[in-house]
Amino acid sequence: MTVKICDSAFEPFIEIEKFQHGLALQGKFGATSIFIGTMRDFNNGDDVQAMTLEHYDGMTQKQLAKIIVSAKTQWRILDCLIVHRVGEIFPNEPIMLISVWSAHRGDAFEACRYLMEELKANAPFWKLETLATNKTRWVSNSSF
Amino acid sequence: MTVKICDSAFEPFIEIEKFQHGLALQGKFGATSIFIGTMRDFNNGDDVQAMTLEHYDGMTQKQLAKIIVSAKTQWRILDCLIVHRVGEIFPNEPIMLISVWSAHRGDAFEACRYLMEELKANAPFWKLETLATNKTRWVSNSSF
Amino acid sequence: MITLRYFASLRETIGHSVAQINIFEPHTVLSLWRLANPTLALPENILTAVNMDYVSLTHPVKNGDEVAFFPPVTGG
Amino acid sequence: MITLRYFASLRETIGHSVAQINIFEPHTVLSLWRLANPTLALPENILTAVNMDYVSLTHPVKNGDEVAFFPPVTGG
Repeated sequence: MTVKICDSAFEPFIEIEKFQHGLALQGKFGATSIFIGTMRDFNNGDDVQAMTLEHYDGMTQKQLAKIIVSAKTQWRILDCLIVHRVGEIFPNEPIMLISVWSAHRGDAFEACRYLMEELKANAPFWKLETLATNKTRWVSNSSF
Repeated sequence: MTVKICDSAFEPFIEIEKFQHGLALQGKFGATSIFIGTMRDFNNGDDVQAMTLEHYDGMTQKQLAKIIVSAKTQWRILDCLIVHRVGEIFPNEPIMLISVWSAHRGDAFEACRYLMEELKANAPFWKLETLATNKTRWVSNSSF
Repeated sequence: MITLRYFASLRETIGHSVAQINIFEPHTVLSLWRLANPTLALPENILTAVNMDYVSLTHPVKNGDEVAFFPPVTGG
Repeated sequence: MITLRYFASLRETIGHSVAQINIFEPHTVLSLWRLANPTLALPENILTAVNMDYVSLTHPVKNGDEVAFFPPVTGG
């Protein structure tokens, strides 16, 4: 179970493949459920040119660890990887990924969805958008 | 919306990345939900050394196209990719992938799960396992 | 002429994957099975497709159709 | 000594991200806010954490704690 916070661009498929290659459980996982969040060039009807992701270093890791422990009590998870970007991000760049490995698809799908919803609700990240007009605004939770 | 049937090994992350790179909708997708099915080295309590996936060529493509049309009527999907292996497969090799791109995560998660369940129920694939004992057996649906 | 296709364990039971048969009277999927396999009762839980769409056993068939018989699917 | 942290739009409102304050009497998260920001009412919908765990405004604080105030989160 690994959580990575990145302050520069990352390649989600390379991260997942490298992590999967290192899993001790080769041959044991039948199901991998992955979610990737990517920056859009629009939000709430406005064109967006960039975004700065602020986070509470330390609390992010603590909250994500709690979320993973909670998921493990609910589903049979062999392993999981969470990578989350912070800092300045441009449209089309990956923001975060969650990948869950398990023997069966139900566990993988449900745990991945749960981790994503809990991350959105509890992990201390905040988005500051720079619109095409150069105005900036903090994204409120309701916009998703 | 693309469906590929492969009769030799494929690299799921390369398939997805290449497909995503070619999407016309750069900057428009905020959410990618992916499911990858991988061959396990065990099933129903037995060690498995290989598997042969038979399918009904033509009907597979027709059924998967119908499933995708049905998903598009239920969720806002920007694009999707399904790749399914046929022929002889060994433990740890990918069997299939489903990837769904959409603006928002709810659509991506739910459509990906729906596509997977419909594929399991309706796409004409059959698994013939070769156990570690060299015995072969057809996998019945209930084992998943 | 109707093309019959058998898949997976049913193909092994039947001993071949494709057969062709001409019909001169109205037939359903079930009566076509009986015509093609007079000594073998249709196994339980078998799925049937006409022209690559799932149908029930009472679905009519005509010359030119492709009729498939197979056990429950297990892909993915 | 208690460390106070402010994030995102609240950090901009306050004008700094970190402050430190000694307390000599029992305090809650809310009374600590009032002590640190006497001229600014706590904005609505603000979340609070003590030592990186979410807590309510009535949660007690003591010297050595890290107390954070921030708007609803929007990551992912």
